[in-house]
Amino acid sequence: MTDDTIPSSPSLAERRKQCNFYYMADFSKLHELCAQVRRDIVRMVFNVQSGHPGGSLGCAEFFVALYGNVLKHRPKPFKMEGKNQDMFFLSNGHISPVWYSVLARTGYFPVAELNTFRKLNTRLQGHPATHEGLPGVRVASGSLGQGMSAAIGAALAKRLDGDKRWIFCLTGDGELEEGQCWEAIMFAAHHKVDNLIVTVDWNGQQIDGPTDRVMSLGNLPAKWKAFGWDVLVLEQGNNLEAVIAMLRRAKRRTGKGKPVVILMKTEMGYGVDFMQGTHQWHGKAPNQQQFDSAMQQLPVTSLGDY
Amino acid sequence: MTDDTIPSSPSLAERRKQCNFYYMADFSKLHELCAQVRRDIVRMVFNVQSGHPGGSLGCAEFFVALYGNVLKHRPKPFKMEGKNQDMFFLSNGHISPVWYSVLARTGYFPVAELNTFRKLNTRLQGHPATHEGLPGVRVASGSLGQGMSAAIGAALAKRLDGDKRWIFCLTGDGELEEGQCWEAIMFAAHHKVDNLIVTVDWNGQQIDGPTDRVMSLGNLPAKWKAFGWDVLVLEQGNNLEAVIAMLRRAKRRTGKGKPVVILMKTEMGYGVDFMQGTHQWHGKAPNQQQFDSAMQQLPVTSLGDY
Amino acid sequence: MLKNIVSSGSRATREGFGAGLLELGRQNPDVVGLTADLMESLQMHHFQKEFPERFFQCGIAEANMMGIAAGLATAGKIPFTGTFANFSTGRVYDQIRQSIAYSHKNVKICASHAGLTLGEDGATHQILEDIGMMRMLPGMTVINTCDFNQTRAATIAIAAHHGPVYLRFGRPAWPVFTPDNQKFKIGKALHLASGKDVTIFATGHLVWTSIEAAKELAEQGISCEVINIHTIKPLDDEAILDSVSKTRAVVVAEEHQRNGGLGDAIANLLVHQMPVPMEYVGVKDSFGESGKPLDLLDKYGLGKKDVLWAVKDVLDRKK
Amino acid sequence: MLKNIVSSGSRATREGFGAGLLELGRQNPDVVGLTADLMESLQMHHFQKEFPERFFQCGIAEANMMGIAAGLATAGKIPFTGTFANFSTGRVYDQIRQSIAYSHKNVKICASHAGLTLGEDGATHQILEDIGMMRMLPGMTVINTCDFNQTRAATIAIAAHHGPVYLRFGRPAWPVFTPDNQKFKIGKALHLASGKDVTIFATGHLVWTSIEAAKELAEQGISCEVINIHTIKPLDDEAILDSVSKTRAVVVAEEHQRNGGLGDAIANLLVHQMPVPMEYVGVKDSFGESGKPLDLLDKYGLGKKDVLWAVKDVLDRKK
Ligand SMILES: Cc1ncc(C[n+]2csc(CCOP(=O)(O)OP(=O)(O)O)c2C)c(N)n1
Ligand SMILES: Cc1ncc(C[n+]2csc(CCOP(=O)(O)OP(=O)(O)O)c2C)c(N)n1
Ligand SMILES: [Mg+2]
Ligand SMILES: [Mg+2]
Repeated sequence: MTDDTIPSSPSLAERRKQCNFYYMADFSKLHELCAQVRRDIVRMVFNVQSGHPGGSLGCAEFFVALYGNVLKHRPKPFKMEGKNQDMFFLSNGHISPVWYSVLARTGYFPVAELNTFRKLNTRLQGHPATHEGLPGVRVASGSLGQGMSAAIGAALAKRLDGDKRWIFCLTGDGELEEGQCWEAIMFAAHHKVDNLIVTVDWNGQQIDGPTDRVMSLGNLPAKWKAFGWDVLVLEQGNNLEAVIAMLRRAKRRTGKGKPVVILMKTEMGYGVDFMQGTHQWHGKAPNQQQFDSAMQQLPVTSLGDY
Repeated sequence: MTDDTIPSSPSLAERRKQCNFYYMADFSKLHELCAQVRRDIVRMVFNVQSGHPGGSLGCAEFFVALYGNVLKHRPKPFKMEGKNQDMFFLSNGHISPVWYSVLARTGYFPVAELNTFRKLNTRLQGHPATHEGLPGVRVASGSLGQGMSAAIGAALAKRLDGDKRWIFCLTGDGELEEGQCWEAIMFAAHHKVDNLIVTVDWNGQQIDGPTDRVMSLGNLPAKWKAFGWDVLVLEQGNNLEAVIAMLRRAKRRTGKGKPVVILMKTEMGYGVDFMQGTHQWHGKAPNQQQFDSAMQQLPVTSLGDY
Repeated sequence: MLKNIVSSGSRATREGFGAGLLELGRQNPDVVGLTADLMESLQMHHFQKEFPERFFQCGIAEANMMGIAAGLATAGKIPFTGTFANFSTGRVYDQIRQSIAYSHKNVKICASHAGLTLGEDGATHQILEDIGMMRMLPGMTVINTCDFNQTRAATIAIAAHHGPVYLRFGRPAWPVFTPDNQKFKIGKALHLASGKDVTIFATGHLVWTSIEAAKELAEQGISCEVINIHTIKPLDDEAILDSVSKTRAVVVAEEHQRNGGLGDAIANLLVHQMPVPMEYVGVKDSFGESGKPLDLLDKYGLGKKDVLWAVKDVLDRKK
Repeated sequence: MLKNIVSSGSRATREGFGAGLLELGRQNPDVVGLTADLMESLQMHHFQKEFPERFFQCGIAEANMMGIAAGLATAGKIPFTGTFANFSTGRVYDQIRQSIAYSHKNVKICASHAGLTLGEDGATHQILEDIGMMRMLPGMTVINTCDFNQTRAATIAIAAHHGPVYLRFGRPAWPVFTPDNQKFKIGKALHLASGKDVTIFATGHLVWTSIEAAKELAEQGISCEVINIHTIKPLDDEAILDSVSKTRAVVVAEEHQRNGGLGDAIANLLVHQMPVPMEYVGVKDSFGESGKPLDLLDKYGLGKKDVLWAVKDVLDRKK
């Protein structure tokens, strides 16, 4: 039995726990974590009246699936070099709220620290940074287009070291308009970086509007295929089981000479009706009334607010 | 009868001449120009023991076809803004020798000035520049990856002005590894820049070796198609008639909502046996003995050396 | 004189840019706008709404935007590019260098969200090196405006100047204190207050901070000359030397690294012409961080208190 | 002392880099190399041949190369990137800033063909702003070596230093005059000759030029202190102030714009600590052009004669 199998095996959970790896086998718990992460996101952004709720909400399932179930990772002590662990790189750094929430709730740092998001002297910078030593972050992001390159570098290092674990990376879809992304995409295919799984948050939105209107990505699967990648399309990026299944499928597709990409359709703002399916909430904080409405839609969980 | 028809009409030649546009109807003259341009290239590079003969030689037919026959252009007085003229942008600026030779020999500046190539105080800089006021150059190039963007900007301006002429641009194939190229390619498709014809010098070579080994472009037509361009492949980029026919065909494909690209297969170093089909002569000057051998292979023409 | 400089309320400098660009659009049909998925942040939506066909959305592709601007300029347009200061400079330095500066293109690179006052987005966005980069480029005009009115006026003025321009402004609402009908003269330092003990040269947001500091110093009997260096390149050497020959002590205040910016530009001039004691108010070789604009200015040594200290330090050394 | 400084022949600084990298490859299995289609220009083919699996060809994609280097460093490797100085800095400034400098990555950015001495390729390649850009980055170590031996030694030394480094060198064969078995100490200025009238601070190729000028000046009875500032950041403040407190007149010589480079770094220090007359030997706010290296240095005011004039000018002002 490998960790690619669904449903997950309790024995694997046990094994991982013993080595101090994080692993959550219980799907109902993962669902609850999703719900709590959404509350965290909205509360964090509301709290400082700044930050990016839209993309964050849309990627809650992805992060919970990854950190809760798919990734082999040891939150404590956090090791920058990640030897014999899976490593994750967030390229679209503006969706830091969802990452911070999931990092905190999987044990990287105290959940209470979420309260410091974007405030002076915080480790939870507006965009993820290593500068203040926040556990879980390996390369700063925020200026778009750079994360895939770093992920590839880490993947090459693992290959050199004979380390069989995986590198994961998330990028935005608007972010793919940056040329550096295509440099990285070309490089990974040429160098057969096949221990790498990139996911694109294919929400069809960016700051100035729908991606199709701002700068169309056209036939996105065709683009990645033409660049030599193994392309998986996930229609239900806000369905936790579907995300987990897809991430596992992607892992099985690695090691075959091609980098793997998951084009993951999500809905920006998912879970808060007035934020959903529009670019308007890319980087805007709710006011008190909107916040109250959002909190009503996102039920309290047993995990508790920070 | 339009200027897209082959063989070319003497009356068009006459009409163009009267308006002081450059036009060469006689194919035997165009062939002779190709031969002379090759001599110019090798002599220029030999003369200063620096410069890029390989890519230059491979693109002789393209430049002669363009400036001799396809482009509607007025060499004198050279107008930076190029209103009601076709405009050309060279992105892979290192192949300046072939451009300079053709510019000089179509009347942009004195042929004798080719002798100043890469020498102190010259207008014929190692890489094409506007800084010294060389007629024919509109944007400097040399740092790769930038020319297509400039060409698109000029195409947008023509569209704004209701100017029906065309924008042409040449890029290297190795150059397509620069991410900025893919930004430009994406932009042109999104904005339906359909008065633009980009040609790729698909010689399969770059500095460190064959492109396939250095950083493979994979299925290049598929890449451009996936990015929404109308793709033409020219197998015989060193056949003058084929290049002219293809450029005319490309013009007929414009105006239909898609930018047009010609993937033009050429042979680096074409015309000089020991330079041909290898990356070794990308940016190397021949020694005396090699020069003599090249001069023997490239017969004197009635146009005369500079 | 200092007392007469008062704020008539607060507005963001970037709004001045938006207003100026709209006016320009009405005046000059050759003016075109470009953005890289930051249209409203740059306040370019006013222009876009009125002149949609003259506005080009480039998506998140700043390098390409600079090249396209160069191409538009080649064909006679006057392109105004708009994105954050970080993505207007460091992201695209080589493109600006070759396709715009070296090629003498009439492109106006308009950059918002410069410096620490960007606030919560943090260090990845808080460029503190952009003035330094742009002033190294031969032929580049470098302007950093101090309030809404000046930014509006500068936006209009740069369209009439042929050649590449870097126009830097910021994100937050900021005191407005310059006249609303001003003419902006590129390269002409603005003498705000006369004094005899020290000259404070300030640029951008820190002009207001310096005025406030100078007012406080005046009460303490220290007489400051305050000069607004809105144009960092070309630098108004004459105005600077005139003032320094009188005060013989200099403080430079800018929302920028102490390395490479206006401070170094003035130091460069003074060591050649008139070496005198100088102090810098600027970020001390560090990255910024998330926080509120004023808190950040305070933490990183760019507050009123820091101007006060710098003046006192330099006066100590003058003795 | 000056007389003892003689050249033992000419070799390119970039060859020193190639030799140093090969040695490093043998010493330290964590050292990896990257290039962007300029392997031999950077002389990295020696390393590549011996350690093919530790060498990554990135193609013509410098931005991606910098990010990949950051990723390799994250996982514990010591990446040495190699491309021309222009494409090592301006082309990728934002990538270096965010993924390397701000992220504290142990990446060595190794840059050849810096400055005018690149020669015939001309201005698009002749970066004269790279030192200025890199010294503005917090946490960046900036080194510009003067000859083959020093470049070799510096290459080896920076692998032992944890943190991002910008190592700048050049294209042409250049006089070799530093010891071939030297230890390179980052941040430690090298005192080459004692003098009392003026201090010449020089970096890179212009160290040799300055030595030659100082020799000629010695014959004219002018006593120059010559100091090799191979490390521009962190600057050896102590060594600089020590010397200046004695000579009280300064010339800075560098193959760089006069704006933003070593000259401004030293001016910045001196206006704060010890304002004295200074002259710069550097490019006067212009682009370069095609030509032979020595002709270019001559035309753009970076020759021996220019150091002589600068010394005389500053001595005039010292009086
Ligand atoms: C290089 C760069 N350019 C511009 C920005 C400003 N910016 C931040 S997020 C964003 C939109 C990103 O779109 P996408 O990747 O689709 O993310 P989403 O809006 O879907 O969360 C932009 C333009 C940036 N951060 N970096
Ligand atoms: C941005 C940039 N990176 C690197 C170089 C150095 N360089 C000059 S030509 C060249 C190879 C170009 O390959 P290609 O476009 O295929 O041209 P060809 O060799 O076929 O003429 C390189 C890497 C450059 N000029 N610009
Ligand atoms: Mg999106
Ligand atoms: Mg090629």
